[in-house]
Amino acid sequence: MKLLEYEAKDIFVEYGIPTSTGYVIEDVDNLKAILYKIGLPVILKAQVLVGGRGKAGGIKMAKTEDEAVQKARDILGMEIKGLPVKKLLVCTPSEIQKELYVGFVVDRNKKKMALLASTEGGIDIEQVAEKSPEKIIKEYIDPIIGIQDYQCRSVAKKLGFDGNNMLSLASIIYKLGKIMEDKDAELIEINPLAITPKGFEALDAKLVIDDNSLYRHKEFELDLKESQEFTEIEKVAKEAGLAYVELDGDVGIIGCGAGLVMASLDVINHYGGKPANFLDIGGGANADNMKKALEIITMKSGLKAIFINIFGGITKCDEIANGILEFKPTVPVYVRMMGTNEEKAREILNSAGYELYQSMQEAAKAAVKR
Amino acid sequence: MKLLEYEAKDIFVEYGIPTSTGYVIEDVDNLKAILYKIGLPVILKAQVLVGGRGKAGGIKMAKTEDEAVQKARDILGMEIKGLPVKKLLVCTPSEIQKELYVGFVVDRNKKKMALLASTEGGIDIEQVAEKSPEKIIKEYIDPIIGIQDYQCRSVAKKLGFDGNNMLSLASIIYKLGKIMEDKDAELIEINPLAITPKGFEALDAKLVIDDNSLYRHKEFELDLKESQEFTEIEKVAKEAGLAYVELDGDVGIIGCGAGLVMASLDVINHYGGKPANFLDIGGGANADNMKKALEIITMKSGLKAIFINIFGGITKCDEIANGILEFKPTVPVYVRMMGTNEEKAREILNSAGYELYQSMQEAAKAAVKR
Amino acid sequence: MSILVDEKTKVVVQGATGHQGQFHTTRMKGYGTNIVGGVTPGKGGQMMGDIPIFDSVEEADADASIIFVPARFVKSSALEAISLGLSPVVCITEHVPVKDAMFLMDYARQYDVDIVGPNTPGLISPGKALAGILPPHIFERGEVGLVSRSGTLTYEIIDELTKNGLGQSTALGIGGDPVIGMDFLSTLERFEADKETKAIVMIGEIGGNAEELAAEYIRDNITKPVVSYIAGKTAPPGKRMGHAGAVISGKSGTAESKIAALNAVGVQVATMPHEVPKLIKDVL
Amino acid sequence: MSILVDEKTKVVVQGATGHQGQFHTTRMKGYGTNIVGGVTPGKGGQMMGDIPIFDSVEEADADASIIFVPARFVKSSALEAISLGLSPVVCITEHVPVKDAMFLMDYARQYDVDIVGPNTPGLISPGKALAGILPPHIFERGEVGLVSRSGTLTYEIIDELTKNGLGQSTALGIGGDPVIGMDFLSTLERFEADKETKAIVMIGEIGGNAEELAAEYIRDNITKPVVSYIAGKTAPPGKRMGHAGAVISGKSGTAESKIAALNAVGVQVATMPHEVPKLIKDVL
Repeated sequence: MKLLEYEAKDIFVEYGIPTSTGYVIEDVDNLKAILYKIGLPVILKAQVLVGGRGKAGGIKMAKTEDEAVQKARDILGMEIKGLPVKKLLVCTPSEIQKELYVGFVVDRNKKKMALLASTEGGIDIEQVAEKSPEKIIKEYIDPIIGIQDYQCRSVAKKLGFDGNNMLSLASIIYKLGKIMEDKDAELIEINPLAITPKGFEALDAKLVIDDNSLYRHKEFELDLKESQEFTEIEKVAKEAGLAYVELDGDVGIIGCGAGLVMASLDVINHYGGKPANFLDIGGGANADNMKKALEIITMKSGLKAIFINIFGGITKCDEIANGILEFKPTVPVYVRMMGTNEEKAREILNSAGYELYQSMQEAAKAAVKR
Repeated sequence: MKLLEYEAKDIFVEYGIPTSTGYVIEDVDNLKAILYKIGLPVILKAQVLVGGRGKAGGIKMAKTEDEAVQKARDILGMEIKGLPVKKLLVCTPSEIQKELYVGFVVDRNKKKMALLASTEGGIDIEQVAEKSPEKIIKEYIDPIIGIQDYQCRSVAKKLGFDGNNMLSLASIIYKLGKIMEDKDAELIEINPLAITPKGFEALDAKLVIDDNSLYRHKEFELDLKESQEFTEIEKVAKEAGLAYVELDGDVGIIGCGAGLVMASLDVINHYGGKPANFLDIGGGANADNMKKALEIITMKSGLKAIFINIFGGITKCDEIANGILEFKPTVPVYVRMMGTNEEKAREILNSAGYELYQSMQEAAKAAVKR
Repeated sequence: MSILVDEKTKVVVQGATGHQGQFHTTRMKGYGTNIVGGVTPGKGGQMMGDIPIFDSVEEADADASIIFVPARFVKSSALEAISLGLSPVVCITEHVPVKDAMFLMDYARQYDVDIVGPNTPGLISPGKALAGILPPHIFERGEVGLVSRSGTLTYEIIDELTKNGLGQSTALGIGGDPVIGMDFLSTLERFEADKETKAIVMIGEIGGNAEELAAEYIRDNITKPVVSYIAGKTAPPGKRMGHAGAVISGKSGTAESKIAALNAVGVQVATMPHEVPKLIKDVL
Repeated sequence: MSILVDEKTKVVVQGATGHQGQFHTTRMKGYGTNIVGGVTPGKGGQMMGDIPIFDSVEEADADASIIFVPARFVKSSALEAISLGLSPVVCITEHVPVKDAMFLMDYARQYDVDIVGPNTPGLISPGKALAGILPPHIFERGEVGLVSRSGTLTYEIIDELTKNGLGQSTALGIGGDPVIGMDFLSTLERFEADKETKAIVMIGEIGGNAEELAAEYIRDNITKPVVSYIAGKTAPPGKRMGHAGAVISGKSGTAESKIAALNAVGVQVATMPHEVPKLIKDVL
């Protein structure tokens, strides 16, 4: 679960990380009152859950009230990478002397949290990692005893700080690590962490909570309707408990098991088709699940064919067949099924005029060459 | 820091351990209102921080109001092992079918918390340990990852319980362990943990908090004036930051370092004397500390002699000498000092008419044979 | 031979009496796995068919454990098994918080215990023991060792192998989560040491760089032929493709990078799943 | 020879710039201890006389550490030293919460690090190195190894030994707390292995059963003569005699029990501190 910048900054404030906070508006009418409070100039920042806001014009500086109103209106009317901007963060610009990067990620290979830091802040850390990996300082956190203050001091030192500056920076890093641990985050970032005449200041904030941990973090109760992380179709899928990703092709895909669905996309692609989506109905799906899955993928317009790929282990093929018939698809459906109750499924589908393929490549080929 | 039964039970309730709670009174006048609320019969329990309350008459059952008032008055007028009873816990008696023991202690040798449990509850667990050690179940807690629920289930099982009873008991043990960990306890005990027709119930509660951890447990702010753990002289010593223990002899003892003071007591005793106290002024004491120490030990009446034993490492002997002169003791003082600034101290004391011994046995002998 | 489990391995099932646990415990036992009991605290003393249920792992006297308990109880259940030194501990449960997974992997390392999963279909040494939820009828005893990040895709490829007369020594799903116990490296090491295994199939997918590391490891340590398939060639960046671990971040974690790394060390990578048997036959 | 530290041991002082730290760091250096620096986060780069101050233990490149930081920072400071594998880590600080002490001892065990203390005067290998706050002038190089739960009582007995021409190989205060690192057993083991040590003095006190366990250990493992003194023969039960660990609970932890256990395995226990040298001379 991704948090918006201002939501993450609220948590920073709670933990005592110096942060450029401000006010969030959804309606330009509320801007003047804020300007009255915090004065001019202001920075207007679109609150969306995708990277590259700045480049997309979602971050603007305004020096006069008229300019602020105009730019706020522009940003609140934007879509960035398909997501409408619903909220705007208004804050006072900071006097930036230098920009650092500090973040924590889950390191899959070490199976530990990794603390990453760099003097090259303000730009994408992956770019830094690629171009000048020596500029990234890395420190692993013991998963059992957790982050230790001396690790943070060591990193602050390696970033080139001494004395009280080193201690202040270490304290910010430590608190960031504590948020990572306390909130079950899978990613937390301050980029940039600015050096200003007043000291360190987190100008941006990225925080992604591990969905699997949400049961023990009631503070992050996901309000799907309000969520800005997903498209409308993704929300419906999420509510139905199905893993769905929207793609830009025209062949709808349903399969059981993430790996098999990914392979299905690849095979469709191999034969020259373009998958319209990724949809995993998981193991043990019944007719209702199948019907719901078809409803979801057909919410997308322009579908030319549907490829259904089931390797029935726990999943019973006849349930899947019944789900297809209940839905009555209006788009051509190419079904590959094998495994549990395969024969029953074949009878059901054949009698309704559907062919049943045994190999995924044949079914995929048919769906593409239709 | 020892908690009173009712204070510990308040924490039990907070953690969801089923507990026979009640009401605490300091004045018999408040008893009737409580009887009106909880009915008769009642158990009246002296709230004091020493063992053996029951045998000393500090726990009584009352069946009528008159009996309750009379017995409450008796108990609130008592002293148990020198400590006046200031508070009385009034509760409804439980129907006891069986009594268990469950507790956690710090195991010095294993350097771990040990969970102890026994089917022989209601009596001193040290007696059980001595007479039938096989009746004590022991489980060590990993100091880094903390108590685990399966350990509690294992102990509940070994106590002879199955099914839901095993789970309920395990849950109580787990919560008790969590209190031990969360509150930095050095000892926590439920003895007895009763089996009643309604289920398990903690009838008594013992909880000792590690004094060294109090800085991180503001909830246990020690109110020395109100504390029932110490005698009046001990309170004065505690306030002065000196380790003092009252004993029943007539030779006052002051020394630096716990081991040396204990040895001083032993040597006095060896020569036939009776130490009046243990007082450790610690390392690096100055004249003021020495003066204060003399004030404290002379608060006890009947002192016949004072034995001062200083091995000056960090401690400067001349400071100690000056402290003695400032206090102007009215009881004969036998001083043994050696180490830093010994010669200066000798001059100071000799000129005031005191002899300075170089060996502790000679000084002790003189203090006893005076 | 085989790796991790065989017909002698005494297996206990934690969470055996739940819906999934019951079904799979019975199936594993039916397959011939030496299931010594199930564990469900509070149900000790009961029987589930001919399988005794215990209150604790300790009472079951097992060598290895399979975990079906709900995600929020996985940490505690796994700690119980690890602290007794059981190995492997196979965690079928999905949706385990990654913080718990990291904790467990570190703890298991201290006890020298192999964790399989979480979010894994488990493993099978065909004809000897099934320690997981893989559909056993598609497997056949043989000489191919298979290791995979995916469940159903494994079945797909196993089915092709078996149909083509290529039996398996052991097939292991390492799980689709970002943080897992046994990984490509440790599994490859076991297959290299296993006398029965003559060739290895490694099924990867987008996300992370486990396949790239495996390629290096293969170059330096593996003498047996390895064939691979990588799923997700057409997945877009930034989107989680079903598995929590299957996400391309920026330029890292792409199928192209993985395929290139494997090809560079001489590992043939199948374009489509059904091509795997042919590639295996080429190298055997 | 000597145990734990000698003239080559590179020692760092954590909390060197505090009041106590400064005094003792200078004194240790003056005694000849190979002090490579002090650590006070935020003061890195400063000099304390001729001793460099670092921000971290890592920068000091030491073998062993002595800790003078306030009790609430001991856990973190010790973890820093332990995680770098420094040994011994001597914790002078008193009033360390027992929960922190248990945590540290378990963590140190994993890293195979010896902790001395907490609440210890430290140790000295006379003529070689002082790693603690013991008054060095009373010590003399020699063949007696001394281990003690007490500080000033140790000085008392050392003074008697030195006056009687009995020098010391190493003298170690294990600390007066209930949970400590090096204890009688592990120290006795080192003295047994140390060629220079010809006899051992063990100074115990009331509380716990460390002396009883030591007696068993001496019977089974120690060939060198051991002489003892036990403080607190006249202490009442239930009262904490200065040291957090010095308390008799019920019938356990009494001086009688300890003396009886030691006598039973042939260890002579002095009635008064000044008798120790005579007993040592008897057995040497």
